[in-house]
Amino acid sequence: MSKSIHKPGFVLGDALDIPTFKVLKQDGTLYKGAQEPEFDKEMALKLYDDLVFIRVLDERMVGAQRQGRIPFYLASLGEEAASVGSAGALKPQDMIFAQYREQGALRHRGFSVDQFMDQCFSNERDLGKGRQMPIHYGSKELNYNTISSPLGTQIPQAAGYAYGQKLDGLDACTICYFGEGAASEGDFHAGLNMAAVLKCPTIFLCRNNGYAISTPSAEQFSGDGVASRGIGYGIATLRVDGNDLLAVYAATAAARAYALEHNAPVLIEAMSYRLGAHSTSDDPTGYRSKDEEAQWAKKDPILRYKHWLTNKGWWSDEQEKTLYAEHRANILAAMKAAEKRPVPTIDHLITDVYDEPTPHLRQQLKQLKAHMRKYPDQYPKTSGRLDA
Amino acid sequence: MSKSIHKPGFVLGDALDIPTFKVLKQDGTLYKGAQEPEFDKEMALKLYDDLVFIRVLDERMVGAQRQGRIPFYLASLGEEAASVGSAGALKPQDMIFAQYREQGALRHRGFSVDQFMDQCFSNERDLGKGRQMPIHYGSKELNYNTISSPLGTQIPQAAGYAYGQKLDGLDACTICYFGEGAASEGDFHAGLNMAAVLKCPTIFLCRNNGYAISTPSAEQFSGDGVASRGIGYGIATLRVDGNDLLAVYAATAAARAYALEHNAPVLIEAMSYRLGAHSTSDDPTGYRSKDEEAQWAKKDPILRYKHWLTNKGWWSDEQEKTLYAEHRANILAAMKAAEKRPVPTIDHLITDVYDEPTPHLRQQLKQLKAHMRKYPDQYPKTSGRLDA
Amino acid sequence: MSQMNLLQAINNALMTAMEKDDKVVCFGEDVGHFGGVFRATSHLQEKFGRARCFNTPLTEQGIIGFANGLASQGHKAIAEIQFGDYIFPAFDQIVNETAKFRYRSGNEFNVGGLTIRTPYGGGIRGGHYHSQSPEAYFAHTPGLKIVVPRNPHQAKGLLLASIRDDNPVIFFEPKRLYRAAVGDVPEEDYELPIGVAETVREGQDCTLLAWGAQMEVASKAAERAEKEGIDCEVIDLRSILPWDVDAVVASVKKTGRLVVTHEAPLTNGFGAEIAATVQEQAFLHLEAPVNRVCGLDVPYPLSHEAEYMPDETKVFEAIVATMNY
Amino acid sequence: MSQMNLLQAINNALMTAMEKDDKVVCFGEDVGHFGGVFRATSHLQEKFGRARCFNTPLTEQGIIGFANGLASQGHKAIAEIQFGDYIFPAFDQIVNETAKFRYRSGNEFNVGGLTIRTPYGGGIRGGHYHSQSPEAYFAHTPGLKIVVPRNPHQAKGLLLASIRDDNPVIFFEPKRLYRAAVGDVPEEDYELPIGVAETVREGQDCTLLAWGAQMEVASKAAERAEKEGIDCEVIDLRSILPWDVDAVVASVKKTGRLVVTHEAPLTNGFGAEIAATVQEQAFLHLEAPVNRVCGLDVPYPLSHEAEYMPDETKVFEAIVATMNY
Ligand SMILES: Cc1ncc(C[n+]2csc(CCOP(=O)(O)OP(=O)(O)O)c2C)c(N)n1
Ligand SMILES: Cc1ncc(C[n+]2csc(CCOP(=O)(O)OP(=O)(O)O)c2C)c(N)n1
Ligand SMILES: [Mg+2]
Ligand SMILES: [Mg+2]
Repeated sequence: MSKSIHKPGFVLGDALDIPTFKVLKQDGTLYKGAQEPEFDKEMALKLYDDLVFIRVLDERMVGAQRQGRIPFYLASLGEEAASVGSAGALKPQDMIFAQYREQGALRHRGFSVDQFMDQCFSNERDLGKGRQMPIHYGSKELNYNTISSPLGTQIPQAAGYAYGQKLDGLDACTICYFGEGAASEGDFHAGLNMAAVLKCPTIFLCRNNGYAISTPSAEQFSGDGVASRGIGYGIATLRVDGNDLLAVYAATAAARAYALEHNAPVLIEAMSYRLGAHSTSDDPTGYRSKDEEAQWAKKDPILRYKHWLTNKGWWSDEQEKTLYAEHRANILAAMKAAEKRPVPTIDHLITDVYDEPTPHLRQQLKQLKAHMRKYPDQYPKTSGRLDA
Repeated sequence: MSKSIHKPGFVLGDALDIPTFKVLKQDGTLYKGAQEPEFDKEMALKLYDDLVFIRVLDERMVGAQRQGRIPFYLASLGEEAASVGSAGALKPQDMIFAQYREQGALRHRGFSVDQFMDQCFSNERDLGKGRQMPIHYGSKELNYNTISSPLGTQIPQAAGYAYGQKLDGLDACTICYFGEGAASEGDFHAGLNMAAVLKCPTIFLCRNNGYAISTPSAEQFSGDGVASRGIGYGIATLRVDGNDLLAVYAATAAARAYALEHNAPVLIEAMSYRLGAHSTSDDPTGYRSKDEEAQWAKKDPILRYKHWLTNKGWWSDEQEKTLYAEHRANILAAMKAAEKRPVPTIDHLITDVYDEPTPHLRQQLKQLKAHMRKYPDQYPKTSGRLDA
Repeated sequence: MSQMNLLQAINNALMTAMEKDDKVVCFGEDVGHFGGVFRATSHLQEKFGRARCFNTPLTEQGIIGFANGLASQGHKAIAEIQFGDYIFPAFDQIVNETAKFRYRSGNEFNVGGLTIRTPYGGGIRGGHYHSQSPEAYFAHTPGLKIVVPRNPHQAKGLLLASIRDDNPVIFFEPKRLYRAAVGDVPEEDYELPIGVAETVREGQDCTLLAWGAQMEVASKAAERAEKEGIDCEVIDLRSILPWDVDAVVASVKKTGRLVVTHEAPLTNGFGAEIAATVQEQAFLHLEAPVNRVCGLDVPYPLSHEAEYMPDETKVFEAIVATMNY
Repeated sequence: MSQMNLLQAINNALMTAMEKDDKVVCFGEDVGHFGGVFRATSHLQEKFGRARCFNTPLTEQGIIGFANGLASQGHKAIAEIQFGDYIFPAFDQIVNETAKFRYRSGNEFNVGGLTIRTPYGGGIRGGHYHSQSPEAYFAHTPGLKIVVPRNPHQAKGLLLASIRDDNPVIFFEPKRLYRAAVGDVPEEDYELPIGVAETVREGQDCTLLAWGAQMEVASKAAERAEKEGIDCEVIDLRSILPWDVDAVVASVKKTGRLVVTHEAPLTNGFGAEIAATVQEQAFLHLEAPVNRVCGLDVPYPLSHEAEYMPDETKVFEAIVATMNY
């Protein structure tokens, strides 16, 4: 409100032209003026391991869904660098609120191959007790808040979580991932504005992958991406090449430092592309061209990072082969094991609705069990273990 | 996404510094470079008449509420120019979606003193059939969509309405008023983004009057007002001095032209101050200083406009006295008459729930009437006219 | 007549409505070029243009807010909510706005032209958020109509009636039957009445009441009961609001017994309203309490879906229990 | 003991909770320095600082979303929704998130520390949007608890219990009684049990069931009935979820009759659940149908508020009708 004008003039939608932060070219060399990341070789290789693990996992699980072994899956093909790179720049005590395409961040935190499988196969070892569809991971131990399908709901939650961390005086912040589609939900607006006003150390990381199922981002918004909205909330904002792991890492490290120093949120928009289908329920040929996909396939984030590793002399073809082979073997073995484990016993139908099952719920369970005893064949997954 | 950078740098919340458009100084002279409005003397006097009518109305109705004659009232003291000036620049076929503090726009459209009174006294002549609290006006004839208390809900509605006008090929747009508090609702985000993407000729006019009940705008948002958000949606945006009727008029006229030419929304943020209490249920001494109020009282929009009229030789003290006296007399007379009119008959308890009362509702009404016949004293407002 | 599945019948109804009336407009997430995630809106954009069939940004509250405005302007707005589980961000726009638009304005304005379509229900291994049956959340709201078809023929006739009804209608589509339910559907334009139940099987011993996908379960349970010599009358409620009290009460007065079944949790589901009304209006005729066979009072589970669901055997057992009361 | 009105009792409970436990945090629209539009949070910011009692931006979905996050982090979040009528923008956060947080995560995370306070109910000339009683909208949602006090003593004891209960609770405050209900309230810390009804008057002929502000109406109707020689048992349900089925059924088994009354519209109100459950569990004891005395099935009206409301005479007539059935 500082300046005055005396003729009516509009500020137009393109008034902000937010640049994109890039470090690594596709050939694995650095842009001029760009800096190497702050991590060492061990970390560099760990990040690569995460990327490859996720790529192999996604491929195998999409296959498992096709074979009817799991009802649903959702891959992060082409976007692995955004979640792995950002998670890499965080501390273990930072809380993660994910949308659903951030398996890379979870893997980085240490979620085991068995844990991935147990969740996807809804078996009795799933931390979520088999209640949600595949890919709805969560782990208290790893500070990864359990994923929820309704889009955008985690955004104000992440602000509240970070507020609590601040109240507790912790050296910890919260990162909140979401897609550019989810950013159209009212909860996005509420969450970012509240985080700004209430000074919550929250990193909002928008994965702009060009599509929300079939809807291209041009039909999702008219502004300069999601980043330009951050300015409206008074939030420090940065756009980054989401296929550039080093840039995502550096951006997130800077965001973490800023958030904790200023007790304030940061918005990062990571530009990428969903190379695969939205989920196993989707077929993208109905809404985009093979050509477009091919253009983006050339920008593969894993390949780009591998080139960098190779240029540094940290990676060889030999290692590459072993790594893929190992992950494939582990994943297959874990899948077979997970598939055999039974679903949770029927008692867990009523646990966790409240801290303790109410008498009313106990009564419903009792009636259900009596019925199941009469019709055991009707409930093959659970009727064998009614008194377990 | 045009530019690239190679060091992580945030764009900060103050990146946009949207200027304020002003035409008239408080003494009624124009800023250098500012232009006279396009309207003639007749229009100028009509606008002044609207301003004064509303000021007198508000004063009397606040009094009536204190006397217990109506349950509630909400004044626009200090903000009259924003609604009168903007409505003045519209065409009668343009639809108005108001929040609740835009009685000036309604008056400008021709809502009669009796219509104001009938609504506030919930009598049988109220177009809304006595169903909503005072100040929830609406009129199909005047293209003023009936006010609804839940904040922000009218914002996406206005986008949808404008979309319909566009589909019908009308030379008409929709204006949507809301407060800077309401702009925190999720519906704001949804409405502005949809209007931008779906190219709806909607003028979003935010009255930023510094407060949402007790909450100052500094606890409402951290960005550069509401205007800075418009840019994020890719919406042409303008900030205007809301106490400057000529500037509001010119801004709205420009917005209307822009909206219809581009089939696109416009956002106007009108900076003003709520000089009175939030409503008759509120007492602002609990949350702001007399001093602050006094500063703003000096910027009275009606006085400023009057100075301009006087400078032009269009207004005299004589006329001033007559105008106030006339409005006072009319309002008092209308109040007395409205107060005497009965509430709608009890049949209207069930009309308009659906296009036709369902058999179920007819049955409920029948039972109610039987009960009322037995206990007529319990229902004094309606039991005398059960068979009307 | 053609053979259509439920999705095709819905698509056909939308085509018919849009062809006949320029004012009909369809929108929602992914409904444009792609034709919706279930393909209910296939080819509508192709045929009627982007202006009348289009994608919206991903915001349910915005979709319904926009739809309220568009309907109040005079268009027939058909808004899709991609899954019934995602209708809740729009709850305020539906319950506080849509439902009260006409009443609060004294009919100066109304959104009678609005129809909200949404897939609902379980049995597709969808877990918490792709399985809910939210009809009861809306049934407490005067001003709304709520309709649920059970087969392709109903889907077309009830959807056309909903679109043309001068009141806002929420149209819940049983997604488990989208491709599974196939039947004869007239090519021509027709409507089925809103607020009128359909007796699909006459019987003397016990009335069975359901709607949507649960009708299949009810009918199978009735067949099973028949084998045990129990003669069930099976009623499809079709509309939740307004609901056909007279038809249900008349049947219960005849049979003396009522079993209601729905997928949603028991507590305060729409079965509660039915039981409350029936015990009042048919008190002296009831030989046994109204028996509700519903989902358990838990969030919709994934791996225990079969156990949670009010299936054929549970409904059958309820019939037997009601007979033996 | 001190004399307090209902608002003071709530304020006192909040003070007590915040003093005893650093983890308790209060927020919502205008609840900070100003102390809330009804002044329920007066002096909390002064005493406990801005970090623990603060204004939020004007967004109910944000308030509850934020509260869910804060509670899942381990704080005891007390979120105020300024009027019950404005809780609907937060419906998704409450129904899809709050209620399912623990279940969906297998208790890896939960929001048991959350309490949502909101004024509800009519009788204050508030029209559509300052009068609603939305409890039934939430009663269909497993995972939530719902509590409604009727007087200052209950308000303090139930609010303290709600804040400390390890489950999310919606606490509906009868705003008509905020200043009107005055009574003795212990200064010290105490809790009243959630899920347990209170019999406020014993009787043999007919059970009367209500909660919150409607208890006053029920009690007066019982007095009126007494003059006609009808001996009513009056029960305050206190919790809607979980509700005390055993107490209600035991009473009905004794009296053989039940009249339930609530302000919300009849159809699918919580009275429906009560009637449905009672007719099932006390079928052979009922001498008359369960009688529901509720708001009409219309949006809450302003000028016809008296006619809409389930008042003393209506409840009394229902008692008589039930006795004479
Ligand atoms: C509230 C809500 N509405 C709709 C959906 C259905 N849905 C699931 S994913 C999706 C698209 C999300 O796009 P985006 O946020 O861009 O994330 P991406 O899939 O591209 O990673 C939609 C519409 C949902 N899960 N929740
Ligand atoms: C959804 C909703 N939440 C809360 C309220 C209560 N309320 C009424 S007015 C108001 C403040 C509005 O402030 P603003 O939008 O700035 O408008 P102003 O009163 O300043 O003109 C609040 C919180 C409401 N009416 N609707
Ligand atoms: Mg996307
Ligand atoms: Mg304001």
